[in-house]
Amino acid sequence: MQLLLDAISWICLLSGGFFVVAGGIGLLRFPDFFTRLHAASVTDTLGTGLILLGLMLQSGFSQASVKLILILVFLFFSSPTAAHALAKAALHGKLVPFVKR
Amino acid sequence: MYIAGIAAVLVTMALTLARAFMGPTVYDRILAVNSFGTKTVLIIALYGYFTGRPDFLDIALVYALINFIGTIAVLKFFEYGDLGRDRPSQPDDI
Amino acid sequence: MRHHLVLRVIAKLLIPLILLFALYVQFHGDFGPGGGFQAGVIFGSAFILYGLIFGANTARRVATPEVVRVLAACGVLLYAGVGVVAILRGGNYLQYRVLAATATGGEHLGIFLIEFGVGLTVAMIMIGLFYCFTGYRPSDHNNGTHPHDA
Amino acid sequence: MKHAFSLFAVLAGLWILLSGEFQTLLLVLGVISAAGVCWLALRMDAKDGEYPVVNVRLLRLGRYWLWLIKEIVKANINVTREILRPELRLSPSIFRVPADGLSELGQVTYANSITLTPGTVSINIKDRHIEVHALIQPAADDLQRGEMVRRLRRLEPN
Repeated sequence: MQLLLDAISWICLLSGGFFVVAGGIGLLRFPDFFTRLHAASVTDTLGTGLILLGLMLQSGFSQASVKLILILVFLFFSSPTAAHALAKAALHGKLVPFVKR
Repeated sequence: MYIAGIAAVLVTMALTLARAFMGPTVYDRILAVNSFGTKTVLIIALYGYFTGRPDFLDIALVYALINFIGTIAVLKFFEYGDLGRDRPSQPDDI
Repeated sequence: MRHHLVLRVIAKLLIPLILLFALYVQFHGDFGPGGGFQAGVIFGSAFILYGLIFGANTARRVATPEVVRVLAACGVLLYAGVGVVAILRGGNYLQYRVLAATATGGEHLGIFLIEFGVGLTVAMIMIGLFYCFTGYRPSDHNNGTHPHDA
Repeated sequence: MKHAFSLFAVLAGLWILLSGEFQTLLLVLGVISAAGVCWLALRMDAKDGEYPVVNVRLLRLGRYWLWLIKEIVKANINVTREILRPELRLSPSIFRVPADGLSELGQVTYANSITLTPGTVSINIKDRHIEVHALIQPAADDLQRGEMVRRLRRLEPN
């Protein structure tokens, strides 16, 4: 049982790491600010979620898991808010999005 | 195995930092720094588990808070050149 | 940022939770990483978030600059006062063990009070610095404060 | 008054979750802290004249979150595929989706859910519409089908 949990936890950590790196690559590769926002949100959602889930599985039902859940909930509230504020500010600052028609 | 996670986050931090230096607009830089902060939260949590001291999670939570507030503050500063204004000139302001 | 619906609603939801987290860090210094300084910074930054989104002048009406100044001084006084009480009870400055009947009880009480003083001062200084940086614009509001008050 | 009580209950619950200790001293400090924060929050509400209305059906909120997580995972996989494609084939677009029938909190939840799903970012809320920037056409189509706003409308009280 412990082995199974460990295995799932490692898978979560590794795939979380994969999504984090993918977000970083996207942040570097994408052509303009608005498309880069999408890349950053890959790291902020699934990458973060999987890594923290992997850590949660390591500690089971304990104080540490509660804190991890709180971190996750806080990030899920704050990161889209920050992204939205950034996008709105960029639009207001006359940054023209690159749009394909 | 925590090492793999830490390595992944560190690589991404380097990529994010490159974006922060390259810009080109100030919004790209703020986005990169905000994203860097999220990764710092992850690395604090991972490092805490790596060294067997889950107490670090409190610090990760604090970092997440400060990162959010810092991003909003920098954004507001670039928008207005001032932190305290509460009545924007146009109704559609940020 | 009054017209920013998302920021306003999210800030309203998050600020009380951040404030409570600050107090948690304040009072759990014995158990985890934390203590007065960090707690003060978190408390202050929650208040700064409020000031950023609802305007510095609204923040000034919630905690007036006078109150902030007085509380900052109270924190330092509490710190110094604990030290002086320790001297009066026959110990050295800030020697906690003489504060209560038992040595450990005295140490707990002393550290608790000292940390509280540090936290209070740090939080109020953070808020005061925010007030200083945001300045004062008579055109925005007139609630009888003076630019040098912050 | 009801608002004050529910805020106090939430804060006390958060204290227990964070602390995990049940010593008398810490519990007393928790009650004092929650009451103090409650007072300060109500004072802030009174000074800026804006009272948060948190009124949702909790059970349905849980179901919404589960659905949202599923959507986030799907969207992440799509966007990651775009990132790792050797030559970029993005089709960014900007459009508006209606957010009528939602309270302020509902609109904010909608905007944040849109942002949380990679591939779509909300960039403005205006006149009960949300402006969205989409990275790829499938993500834009998904959102315009209106599944998310339908589910959010069901969360609104009454």
